[in-house]
Amino acid sequence: MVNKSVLVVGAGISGLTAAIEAAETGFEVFLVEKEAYLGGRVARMNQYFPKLCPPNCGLEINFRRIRSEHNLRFLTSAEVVQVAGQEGDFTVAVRQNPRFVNENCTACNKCAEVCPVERSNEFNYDLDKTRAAYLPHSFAFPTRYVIDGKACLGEKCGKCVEACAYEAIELKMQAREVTLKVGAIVWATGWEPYDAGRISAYGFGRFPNVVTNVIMERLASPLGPTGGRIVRPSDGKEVQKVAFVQCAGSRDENHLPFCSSVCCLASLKQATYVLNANPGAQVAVYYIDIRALGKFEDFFAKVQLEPNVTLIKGKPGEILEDGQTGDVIVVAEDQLARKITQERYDLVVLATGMAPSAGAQVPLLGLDDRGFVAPDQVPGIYGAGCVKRPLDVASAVQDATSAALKAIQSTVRRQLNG
Amino acid sequence: MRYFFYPGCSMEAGAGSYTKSLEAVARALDIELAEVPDWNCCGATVASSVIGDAPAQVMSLRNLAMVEGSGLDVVVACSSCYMNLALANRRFQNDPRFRALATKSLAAGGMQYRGKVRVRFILEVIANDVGFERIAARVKRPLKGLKVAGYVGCQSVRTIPWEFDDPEQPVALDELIGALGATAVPFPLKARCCGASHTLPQGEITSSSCRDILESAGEARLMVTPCPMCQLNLDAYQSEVNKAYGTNFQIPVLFFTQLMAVAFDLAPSTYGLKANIVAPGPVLAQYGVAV
Amino acid sequence: MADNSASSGRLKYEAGFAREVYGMENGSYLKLCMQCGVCAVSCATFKIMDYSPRRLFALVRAGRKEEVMKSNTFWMCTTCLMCKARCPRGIPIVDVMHDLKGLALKQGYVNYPQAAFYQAFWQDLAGRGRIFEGGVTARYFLKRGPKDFGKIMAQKDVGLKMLSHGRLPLRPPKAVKGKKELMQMVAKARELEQKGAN
Amino acid sequence: MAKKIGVFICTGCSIGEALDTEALARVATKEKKIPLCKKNAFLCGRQGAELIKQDVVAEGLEAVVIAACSPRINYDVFDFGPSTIVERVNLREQVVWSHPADDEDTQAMAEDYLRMGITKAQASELPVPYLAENMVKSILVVGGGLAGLTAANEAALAGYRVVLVEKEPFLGGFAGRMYKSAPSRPPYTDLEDTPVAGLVADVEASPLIEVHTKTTVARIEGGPCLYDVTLEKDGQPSSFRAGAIVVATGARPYDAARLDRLGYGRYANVVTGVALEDMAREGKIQRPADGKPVQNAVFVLCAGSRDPGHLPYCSSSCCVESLKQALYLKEQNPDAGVYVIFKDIRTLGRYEEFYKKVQNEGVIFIKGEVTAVSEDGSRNLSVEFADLLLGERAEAAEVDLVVLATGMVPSTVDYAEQGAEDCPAGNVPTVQQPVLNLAYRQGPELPALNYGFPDSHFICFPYETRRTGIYAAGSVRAPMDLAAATEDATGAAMKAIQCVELTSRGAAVHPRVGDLSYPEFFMQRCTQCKRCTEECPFGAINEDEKANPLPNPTRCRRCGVCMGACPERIISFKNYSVPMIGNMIKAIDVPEEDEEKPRIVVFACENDAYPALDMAGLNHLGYNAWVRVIPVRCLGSMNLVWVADSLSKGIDGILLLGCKHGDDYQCHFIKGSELADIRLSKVAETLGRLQLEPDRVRMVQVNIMDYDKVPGILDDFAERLVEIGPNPYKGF
Repeated sequence: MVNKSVLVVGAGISGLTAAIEAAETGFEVFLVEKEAYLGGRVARMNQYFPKLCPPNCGLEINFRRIRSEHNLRFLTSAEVVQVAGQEGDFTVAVRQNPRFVNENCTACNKCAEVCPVERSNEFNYDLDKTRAAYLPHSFAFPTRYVIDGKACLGEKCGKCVEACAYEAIELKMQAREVTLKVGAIVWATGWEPYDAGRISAYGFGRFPNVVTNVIMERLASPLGPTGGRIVRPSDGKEVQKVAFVQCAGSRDENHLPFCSSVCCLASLKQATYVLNANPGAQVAVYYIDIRALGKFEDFFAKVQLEPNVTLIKGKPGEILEDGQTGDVIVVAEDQLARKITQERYDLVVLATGMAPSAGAQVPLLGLDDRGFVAPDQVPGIYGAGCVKRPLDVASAVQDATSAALKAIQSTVRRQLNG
Repeated sequence: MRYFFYPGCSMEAGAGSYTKSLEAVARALDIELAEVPDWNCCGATVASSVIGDAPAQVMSLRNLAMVEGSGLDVVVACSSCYMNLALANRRFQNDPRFRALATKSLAAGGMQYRGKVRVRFILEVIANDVGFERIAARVKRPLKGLKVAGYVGCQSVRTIPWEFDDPEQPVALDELIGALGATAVPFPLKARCCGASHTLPQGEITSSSCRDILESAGEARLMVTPCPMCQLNLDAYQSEVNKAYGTNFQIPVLFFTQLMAVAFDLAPSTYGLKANIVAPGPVLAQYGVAV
Repeated sequence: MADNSASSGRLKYEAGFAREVYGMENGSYLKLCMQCGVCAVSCATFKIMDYSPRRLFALVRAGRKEEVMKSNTFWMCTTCLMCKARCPRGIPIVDVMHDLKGLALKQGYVNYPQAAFYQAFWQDLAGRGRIFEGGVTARYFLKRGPKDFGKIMAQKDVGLKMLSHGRLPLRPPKAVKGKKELMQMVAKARELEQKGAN
Repeated sequence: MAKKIGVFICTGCSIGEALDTEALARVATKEKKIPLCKKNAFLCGRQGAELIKQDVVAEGLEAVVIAACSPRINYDVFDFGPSTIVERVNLREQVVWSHPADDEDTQAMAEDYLRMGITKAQASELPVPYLAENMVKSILVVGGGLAGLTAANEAALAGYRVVLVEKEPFLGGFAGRMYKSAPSRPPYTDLEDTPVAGLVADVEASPLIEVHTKTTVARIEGGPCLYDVTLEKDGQPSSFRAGAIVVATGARPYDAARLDRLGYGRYANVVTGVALEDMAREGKIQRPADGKPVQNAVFVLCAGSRDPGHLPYCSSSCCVESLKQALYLKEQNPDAGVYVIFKDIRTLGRYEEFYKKVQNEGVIFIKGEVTAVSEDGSRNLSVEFADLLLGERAEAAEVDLVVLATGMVPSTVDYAEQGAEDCPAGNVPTVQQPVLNLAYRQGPELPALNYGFPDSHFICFPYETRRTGIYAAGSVRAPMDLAAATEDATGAAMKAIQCVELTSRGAAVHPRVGDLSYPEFFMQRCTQCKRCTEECPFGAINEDEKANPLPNPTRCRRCGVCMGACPERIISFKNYSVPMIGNMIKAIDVPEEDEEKPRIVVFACENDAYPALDMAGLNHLGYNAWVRVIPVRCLGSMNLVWVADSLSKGIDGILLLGCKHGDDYQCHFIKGSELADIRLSKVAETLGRLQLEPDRVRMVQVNIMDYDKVPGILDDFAERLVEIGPNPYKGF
């Protein structure tokens, strides 16, 4: 029997797209997400280039599509642990980790109000804290609270259980395993920021005022830890002079030998964040090549015209810190001016690249030499989005739409042939 | 634990106290070091330039070929020697063209090598084979409160695979300092080059580098290093630095093995503190060490 | 970098020198250089180099042999491996510098004191299989002649101190027993390397 | 006949504590005469939902009004099947979480919202899906190049019939003429055979695909599932019906004749990348001038692209294509000197590894700007350029071949005038090229944004199209390379399939997917004013010769812009209409003038502004309690009569919260918010004539993230209204 349903793993922009497109076409879809909310990395972005529009706008539409789509069911806090079978007939074991909060939750916030412990907020890349009972973020979908099992004091505390009028809290909740039978699988587990701490010369982790581009998104976001004020982590000072260092990890055989495709535009976009927050600020972008493909060139041209934005051709060799002031000093060769420069900045933003997060442990999942989902490895399993190669959002959506069709073909193929 | 030990020219000569202290510490830790028989110079940073990489690396391989049958690892304590031996060995193992060339060349001198020897840096051996816990357990004279700058230098740390230590901000030496009861100070330039190869032709380059490094050591009272050239430049030329830059550095620079010997409370005669030019006596006196 | 200016003449791209460099043992790695510039400021001696390594490599590609060979860039290399560790294209820049030093020695671009030092060091090494620092020093000053006389005097203080602390052996080490065989190996390797290059 | 309605009030989430829910219930039972009104402390809980379900069945309720949390929450809990209308009254986020408890104004607000909700439920009808005779699901693919072949093949693999139309005698298009293609798989270093030959074979062998070569599209009329397509081959027309359309007509190379600065046209040895591809395919790359071998070659990247005088955009594929061609030369002659002069090397993603491979083959890359190309007596070329990194003027001499990486221009446009070297930046005059010949009121081709590419303006929704059911794919849509075109075409095939599936069920496509309502026209009252046909963002409405609107429901995206445009208010949806909203406004209880409690109606875009208000509530940001928010499908559906309705009711001010418009517009119905703005500007004059202050109506652009600013916007407006004073029509 050919199973006509599709499993989509990962509910970032690629997974959401693949799942919704397939469901709206009339196929039954299961969407599995390891976080407690849908939206993935884009939910943590402040704006998209080149339109500078908020990702939550498109996510809101996608969530509305999910709300009205009966063919689509999603599981949060869930991970695929086992895949067996073949195209048209896969059996997938999914482990759903305990959320400790059930469907009764009305998001009334009473549990968080009484919760006595704090946890580091990884949604904001650990720049702030939440209570152990928390809503992942204001736009979280589903709008339900979660309890961090590691931080929670458990039943001996139990304050939240008392505070909840809806019997929504189950501190005894256990992980459960769900078995899904599907005809095709779309693997869209996305990417993770390359660990900038591995680039010793740039001082991330040693110097507080060296941050990464994903952290910058949170600093600029009105929903972020600073309410959208772009400040130095060391002293909370509003930034005047910011450097962006491109290819921090990308195009580098010691780190990611490929280009991460989006960082040039992301940094140009983030330059506009800085200028919006403080029109008098100075921004420098250190680059090897500016890669603004297609009509993104217009955006590049526009930012380049900003009088307070300077582009410096030359990848910095290292970043130093002035221990007294917390200023960070970028040492680079300005190749077009043919001189060595040592410039002082309030903040350095490393354009760290995209490492695939395919999850090498999953059986049947074919990965290539760099850990991306390889093309045509296993019939019926398709990569979508950045787990396949580094992509900007629109390209990831396109790719996910095409993966949805591939998955649909897998579910009808044997019917057509047989 | 048994190893072959490759001393190299410096450790035989100007850095004799390194060899001496290493042997003392090894004895204390039940490590047996047998000298590589009839070893030859690794070529330092020079041979590759004068005769080419491959011929220079063949010279290094001869040293490994000497001991291949033993099954023992070769431990190297000089950064430059380690770099040359390890890189030659790695190339022999990974580059088939070089392997063929080297095999023929060694044969021309009646020797054979199959690439089986492991070349190891002393610090890595101490970290991995001995372990800092065992070191700490052996400490008899904890160096409490002593602020030490761990200067790793350049070549060894960037030859060792990344997995062992960060090539720019290494931590193993700091951990060792900690194991001795002392405190490793923050030291941004701990893996920066001291400029050794310029000491003779253009000493001012070395002085400039050494000044930066000494300055970067901050509040350290003492510096330790695993490299004979670094030790020589920072110690013997410290007065030159002071002369050239009007500074007043008075930082004793010890081989890390000397500091281990101090913490192990070995007999001072066995680890050669007298060879140190910036006198470590005043700093070590408070720990009861008579130099 | 000493040279920030652009020369006024017109640069003619010519592949001959690039081919010569690419033909050396490590020279062909230069093909991979994408001119990112990390090496330019990763070098322990970047402040006193005529050209950054990156720029030197651009000059190699452009065929500017005289400027390359007469520059101090590769002589300033201390083999600290920082550039090699950082180069995003995995170019063993240090080894390329070795090649360029070798080319300079071979073709007589030997004005920098480092050239004399390298020659002195190798001669000392070749004679014994091991190094005698005193020997290297003596040979070096012999090569440099009277112009470096001042330097000998400058080194005097340090030398005396080292002597008094037992850091300056006055007698050379024993020669390697298998020195003859060692040199046979080297000769064979040089011969094979020559063949391989051509 | 009045429908049976039940009202359910949730008292949980502090609604019960903040409001007098007894009084609220009396609004339903006494004022609105709804006999069934229940309260529950946990309506979204199992028992609460069960309570409603039982009443729906037992009482035969046709509509339920749920006064609880935002409609964005618990949508699944409060779903009682397709035959029950559900109306949500947002008491939680937009009343009690954003206003003080036990407060007269808060209570009034809640009561008004309940009145409005009940009114809306009363006016709502269940939509009846639009189903026409002979709806078909086959896909028309226009263009038989890589993208078209891919779209056709992929659709067929999913079981759909396809008609593929190609104007040339052979399939394959631009990519079909290539010698090799750039690497598409690990390790991304080796050239590959192009996928075209294999695709052509698959397409020709597929029983589901009908291929028409030497054929053009003469005319397309109708809409999704109902496209009547007329093809033309050798002057002979033929017709058939198609369900959806993929446009994959590709791009053409930028006209190199405009690049005579680079010697093209003057020197035979200056060629385009396309010409080089031809030579490579034919097996020998040589000097066109004299057939001599190529020893030295220079590639000039961005020849025409990234150039304000030519194509301001980047053509995306030229870097990688030139790298590939540089390898052709190295393959033919490993000793060839091959130079690539570039602005930036744009080898994105894993193409970086290909770049490295090409470098390793000895190709030399120079960041530079070519200033002149000249030729000597033996037809050798010299390329002069500024070497940007060495900071010198440089020259490559004795060059046998200069290859210009010309950019790409979408096939849907051509340049109006040939040979002009100094076309204005970004505005090179173009003329549209007939590709689809749509019989649409708003024009025969896909609307384009900048530079003639009919791409989507949306990052999240790259297939959002302004012509429902017609999806552009490949290099006609945006400059792209082969790999991207393949993916794009597959995605477009997916969207086409989805469109026919949804349309054949009578459901809308993106972004209101599944909406079964569609606009119905009460034609007797139409005055032929043409506003609906002109303003529909999707060109869904045609016109007959007397200017009567001819709606095409399957083209409709259900935004309601036509409804907002119509001055006669003859356009309505079953569950969304001008009178419905008008009645909601009228349901608001407007206090007497002396009570000094102004009232403000806020029309809020339901995608951005409305969720932003919810977010304000979630974050407990307070704002003025005089506002009454009415969510609209799009601000473009706002009919001016609502302003009149409000003012005559005594409402003091009207605020529109809609999406950003302009170049970076965010309205998913393209220009809905802009149209609302235009309509509002017209209203200002009328207000003046009625002795009303134009300030009483205001529009503000907000996005979903402006939730922290929305309270300020509302409060400012309220303050302004206090300054102006009460609406003089109050109480009339």
